[in-house]
Formats: sequence, C-alpha cells, structure tokens
Amino acid sequence: MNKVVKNVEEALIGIQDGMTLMIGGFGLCGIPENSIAQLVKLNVRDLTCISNNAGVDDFGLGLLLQQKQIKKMISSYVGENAEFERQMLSGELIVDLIPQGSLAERCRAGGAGIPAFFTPAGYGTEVAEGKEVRVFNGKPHILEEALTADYAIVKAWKGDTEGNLVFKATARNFNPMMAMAGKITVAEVEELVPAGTLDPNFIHTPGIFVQRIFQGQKFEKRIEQRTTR
Amino acid sequence: MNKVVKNVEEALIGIQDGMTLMIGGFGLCGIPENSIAQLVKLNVRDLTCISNNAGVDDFGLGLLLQQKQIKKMISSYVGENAEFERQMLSGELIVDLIPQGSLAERCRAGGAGIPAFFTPAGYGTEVAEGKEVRVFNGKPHILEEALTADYAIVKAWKGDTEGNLVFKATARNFNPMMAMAGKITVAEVEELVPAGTLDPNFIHTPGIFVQRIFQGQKFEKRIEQRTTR
Amino acid sequence: MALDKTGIAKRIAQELQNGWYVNLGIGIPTLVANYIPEGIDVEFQSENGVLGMGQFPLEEEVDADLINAGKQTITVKKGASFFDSAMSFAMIRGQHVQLTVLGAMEVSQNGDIANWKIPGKMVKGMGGAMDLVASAENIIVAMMHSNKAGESKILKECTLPLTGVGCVKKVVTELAVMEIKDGAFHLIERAPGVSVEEIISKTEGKLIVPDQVPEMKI
Amino acid sequence: MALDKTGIAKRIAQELQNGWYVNLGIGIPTLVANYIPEGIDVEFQSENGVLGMGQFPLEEEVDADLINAGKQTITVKKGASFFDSAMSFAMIRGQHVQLTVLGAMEVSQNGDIANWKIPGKMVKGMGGAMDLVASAENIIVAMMHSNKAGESKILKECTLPLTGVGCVKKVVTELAVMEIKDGAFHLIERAPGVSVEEIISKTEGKLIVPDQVPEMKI
Repeated sequence: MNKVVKNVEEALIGIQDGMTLMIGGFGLCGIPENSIAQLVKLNVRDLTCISNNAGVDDFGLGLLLQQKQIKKMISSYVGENAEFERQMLSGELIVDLIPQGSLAERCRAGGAGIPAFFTPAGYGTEVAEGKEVRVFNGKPHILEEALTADYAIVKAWKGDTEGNLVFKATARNFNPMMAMAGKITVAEVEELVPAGTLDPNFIHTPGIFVQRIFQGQKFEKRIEQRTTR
Repeated sequence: MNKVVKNVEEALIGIQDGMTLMIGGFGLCGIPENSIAQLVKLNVRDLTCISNNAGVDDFGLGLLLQQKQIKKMISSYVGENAEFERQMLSGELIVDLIPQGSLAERCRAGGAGIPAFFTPAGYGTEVAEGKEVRVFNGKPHILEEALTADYAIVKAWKGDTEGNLVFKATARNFNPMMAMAGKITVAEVEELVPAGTLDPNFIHTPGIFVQRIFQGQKFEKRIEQRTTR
Repeated sequence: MALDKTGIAKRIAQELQNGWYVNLGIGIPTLVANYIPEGIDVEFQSENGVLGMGQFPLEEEVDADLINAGKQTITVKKGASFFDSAMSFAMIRGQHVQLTVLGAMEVSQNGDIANWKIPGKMVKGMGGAMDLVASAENIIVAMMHSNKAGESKILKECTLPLTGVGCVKKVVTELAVMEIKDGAFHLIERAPGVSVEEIISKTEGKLIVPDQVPEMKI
Repeated sequence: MALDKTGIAKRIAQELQNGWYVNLGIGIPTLVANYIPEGIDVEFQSENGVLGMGQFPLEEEVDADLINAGKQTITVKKGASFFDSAMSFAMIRGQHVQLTVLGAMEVSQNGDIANWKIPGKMVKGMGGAMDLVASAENIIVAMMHSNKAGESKILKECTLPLTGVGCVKKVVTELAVMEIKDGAFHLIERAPGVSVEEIISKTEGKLIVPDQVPEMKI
C-alpha cells in the first residue's frame, strides 16, 4: 500500500487551526525538522502540541512558539527555552506537564485502543489532582487516560513506500508511540526506500500506522549538549 | 553483564512445585522446546502455566499435561489438544481463558509496572464477569489486571551474552512480553553470540529483562499445519 | 442456488476497499484473500504478528517460524513486517485494521456474536476473536444460515456464550447478505436463484425485507 | 571537610552492586559513572531510550542521534540496546532498573522528594523524575545539605511541589550519608572531618544520630 507523498507540502495537507498535533523527538533528537519548518510556513495557529519537549528558542518547536502558533503544550520537560517560559508564566500559553513515562504510555495507549491505565508515577503530587487513585499490591496508583492527535508527525531514519519505519539510536524515543496515536500519521525520513528493502524482522513501526511518508529535504540535526571526552 | 548459563539444567534451577510459569510461543511456533523437555524431566508439579496455547498432545505444553504437571492453564486458545480437553472437562485442570490481546497486554503490563488497564475486549461476555466496567468515549470497557510469573521461559532466534534477544518472523509472538514479566526470565536461543554482535538498533528484547540465557541443544520446530500451494 | 464456501468468500471480497488492512479469521474468511477485486490494494494482518501476508509457500519455502493465526505456514509480500502479540493487538484494538472477517456459530439481530464456546462440549477458547470483535469498525461474519439440524443461526438472541455484543455489521451466508442495524437484520442481497421466502423461513431473528432484493453478483 | 560534587559521586558509587542496572539523573548523579568500584559490573540506562551507555564520545564520534537524557552526546558499549520511550519506562516502572540516583531541591524525613518545580519561578517540568521515583526500589538522592541562603534542604516536610512521596531511601550530601526510614533521617556516615554537630545544626528534619558515626571512606 503506497503511502508516499511528494514533499512536505503534500504531507501536511489538512492541518488546520486548533488541531492537536503530536510531534516526535526528545530534545532536538529525532524531531521532524522539515515538517516543523512547514508548520511555520503554514502559520496554522491555536495548536495543541503533544511533544516531550518544546525545542529551544530558535529550533524545533521553539520556532512555532516564536510565532505564537501554539495555544497549549502537553510535555514532560520544557527547560532550555526562554520564550516558552515567558509565555507560560505570562499565561499566554497553556501548559500541561506530564511525567515522561506517563506521556509515552498515554500515547501508546491512544494508539493501542487502551483508554486508560494505572501508573504509580505522580501519585501524591499535583499530577494526581483530580485523578482516580487506586491501590494495587499495596501501592497507590493513579488512572491516566490515553492521548491521541489529529496528526502525528514523526521522524525516522529509513522508511519504505509502505510506511514501514526504522529509527536510529536514541532518535527513536517518542516517535513510535506517536506514530500509533495519530488519526493521520505523517513520517519524514532521512532515506526513503522501496518496499522489500527493510528486513521485516526489524521494522520498528509497521506501515499500518503511517498514512503519509516522504523523504525530508534537509536535516540539520542540531546538538543541544555537545559533550566529548 | 553476563547472563550465560551452561545448559538447560542450570537455566531452570529454582523452579519448584506450585510456581507460576510463563511460556512463550504461539501454537508450536517459537516455544522453548529445550526448557519444556527439561520441565518434564524435573517433574515439577502443580504448575500454573501462562501460555497462549497448550501445545498438542505429544509436543509443547502437551508434554507437561500428559504428566499432569499443570494445575492451571491461563491461555487464549487450547484446541488441538485432546488430553487438555479431557482434563478440563473432567475438572482435573483449572482453565482460565483470556482474549488473546488481553493476554498479551496483561503480560506486557506485568513487565511494565502497569497494574491494570481498560480494554473493550470481552465486554458483555463471560470474560467480563466480576470485572469493573467503565465507559470511555461512549464505549464500555473492562478493567484487566497485569500478569507476572515466577519464571518466564522464552525462545529467541539469536541472543547475546548480555541477554539481548532477537526473534525470527512470527516466532516472536508472546516471547517479548513474557520476557518482561518474569521475576526470573530464562531465554533459550538458537544461536548465542558475543555481546556486540547484534545491532543495538534492532534488539527486540533488551538484556535487562533476561536473567539467564543459553543455547538450546536441539530445535525440532514442529509444524502444526503444513500448508503449501 | 445457495452459495458454497467459495461463493461466500467471493461475495465478501467485494466489500474490500482500497487501502484497507484486513484481518481474516480461520475457515471461510481465509478464502477471501483469493478473490481480491482488480485494482483493490489491501494488506492482510494476522494477529499472531504479521502484516503483509502473501500466499501459501511452495514446499521448499516452508518455514516453521512463519505461520498465520490458523497455524498454517505462509509467506510474506515485500513490505511485510513482523511484530509481537502486544503490538499486533495494539493494531487491532486501536482500530488500525479496517475490516475483520470471521466465522460464527450464532449472530443476533442486535449484532451480538457467539463463536467460541459450546458449554460442556467445545472449549477451545476465544483466541483473538474477542479483541477483534470488540475493536473492529467493520465486522463481516461469514457463516451458514442454519446449523446441521436445520435450525437458524440468524437469531433474535444468541443462545451460546457471547464473543461480543452489538458489534457485527454485516452477515454473508450461503443464502443472503444482511446488514445489522436498529436491532434487525436487513436483507440486502440474496444468493442467485434463492427466494426471499426461503431466506425468511430460515431466519429466526427479525428480518427487514425491502420490496426489491437484488441477487448477488458473484 | 565537606565533600565536593566529585566526592558525593564517589561515595554514591560505593553503593553500586554487581549486576545492577542503574539510572543516573542529570548533574552530580551523572558523575557516579566515573567511579564504579573495581570488580563491579553495572549497566547504565538512560530514559530517553538506551541501555549500556559508555563514555562521552571523542570529537569525531559525536552523533546527533545518540544522546542521553541530559541531551549530552554519548557512546554505547558492546551489548547496548536502543528502544522507544514506552519500552524505556516499562523498564523503569516495572522495576527492572535496580537503582536510581537523582538530585533534589528538598527531601523530607518520610522520604518525600521535591525536585521539579518552584511555583511562579522555575517551570521546567518533571521529565522522567516522577516515573523514576515512583518506581525504583532503590533511590539515592545526591544533593547539597543546604540551599544558597543557608537553609536546610533536609526537612520535616517539603515546601515545594512534590515529585514523589515516601520513596527516597538514602541521601548523600556534602556532609553526610543518611538513610530514611520510620519517618526520620538516620545518620550513618559523615564527611571526613565534618562534625556530627554541624550535620545536626544543618538538618531541619528529624535526625537520628547513633553513638558512633563513622567517617566516609572516599
């Protein structure tokens, strides 16, 4: 089943003001750079973005924040971004902070048809406010609900024409779960290969989860903390 | 961290009467043949076995049933085994039948520290008896709890000395989730390789889940339904 | 004339839509894969962990590690993928599979289905059927209109333990195609040469019969 | 004399046991990896999706796709594996990681920890900390005994929003090693040359002091 679209313009057709988007990546690692640039160009607004981080001031989702395209962020960690902090503290931006593991699991649950699950993370903290608490094996847990999105936008290392995806190293992070949880999932890949090229034993995201795939034009792959010995 | 044990005898040390075991495989595909043979030899009894199927009369878990080593089976499909049916209908064997997807997810949940989750599978059927029902998005779901085991015994294609596992084709099935859910997880592999041989991008089960690994002496790999064109 | 199993499979194959991922149950449903209409591109998922199933293998291609949910040896097409059972049912439960075709022992007029257990007799288990019927947006049941004793299996209420409630959307039997909605079977097609009267007489559940009931085109 | 950050890291490294999988937080905890005792084999997990972290890369080895949870470029050792965030937190939540070491702004005598938020000021988010502290069997906190204003961070009750409740088992500061149990800090070691009186004076929470408090051996 051919999922290939020509370019990033075609890949993001249908994204509108007010939509909920999942954006893969951890920090600046494994983010869909080409699609983010296109979202800036499209200037869609009032977005709810589900993404572990919010980029830095001038890269990643920071680019959307600069243009005030984001109404609400659902994330686990949003340091490293002064504009973000300013918008949040001033009340311009709604922020829902979620434990990282709960965020990952809530995305997976959204893709897997599991509407809610219990986790110990956040019990006794403000994350638990308004959430059901239940004790299992003597330990209190809170009920967390699934997350889904109108569009999930992910970045993979290689992808084939059927939408099968393979990620490299820690650039995998949130991409596979978000790919599962989008009503429409868009994958930008560094290398687009014909079906049959990738070993079916080693597909990270089966094509069934991907509706549109394209080869990104350019990947800057900025490094946040270049640390060497 | 070296997880290698010498042989199947060493791998199954500590398994005792009355324990709960998870056994990987779907039908006869991907079952830990060498370990099952050893369980027969050990003649441990009153076992609770969590396994999608119960083998056939003279292979797979059927071998344990013949010796009446199993007190309770937790499975999704147990056809293809006359001795099983006899023991179940006569009441010698306790059988807990679970929808296949719920079984898979309950094992994963057990390994992932998720004590319970909601699923639509089984709502309105006898599977739902005694279980909490809750409506999400207008659809009724039932609450299913995690499964864990004293020992999880899985079979992989390749494994390395650190316990990293790789499965082949549909022999993967329940093995990865069960590997996650065992207090002690034993992996028998067709080929044991040094750490560093397997590509870290393409590990199905990270070694953290595996306590003991060994190369199986012999794999018969019996086929249930040889179907050709 | 009533359809044979192949006919039922052929009729169901007409329901396939381009771009769909499809899960086929054991028995008649498996045959559907042989009659994919021209120009329709679908992929078959099998719940034991494969997407992109191909035809059965040649003798020399048989691989014990490559089977479908019916435990039959299979092959895969280019672009296939393998995954574990949790991922497989994530696809199913998450409604990424657009169509499920499965057999049934009984179906009721509100869409209930029973296909996994005959108390005290047959206790094979539900396998993946309960997940499939609870999740799929489109469920087509392939079955015989009556049992061997001649009793209707198209019922007001199921008598056997249920597999799922209110989930079946369409039933294709050797006699008819029926949609289920608003608590009734709606007769939409009859098998070539089969009379509406015969279908009515063999259907225990509430059957809505329109003025015109076209013959199936197989 | 009070320890420096390296000293704290060295002392925590003594807690490592053979065969443990360990998650190290940002800051002082990261330094622990440099002081693994002779003969102790441990593996480091980073919650962004890697097991088997090695040392920082040489300049020519730097790979933007290979970072730790602190977003630093890293390398991996033989036998490493990469996985997605759901799998990573399955390891953590499922208690497959035997030890978590992390920093804190406050710790209370019943094991509560606050390290993610200063209302109206610092709003970076909890990242993986809430999952880690809610799950790990062994949690060691590496922190300074007091804040810059000289106020104790070893408290009766935390004043900042909590990251987790009743979860911290051990605290290592520049002055002391303390175990938390039965609603109190138990002083078990003091930094070389640091007096018990100084520790008492800088600890707001309930502190149990045994007759003998040995010096740490760094």
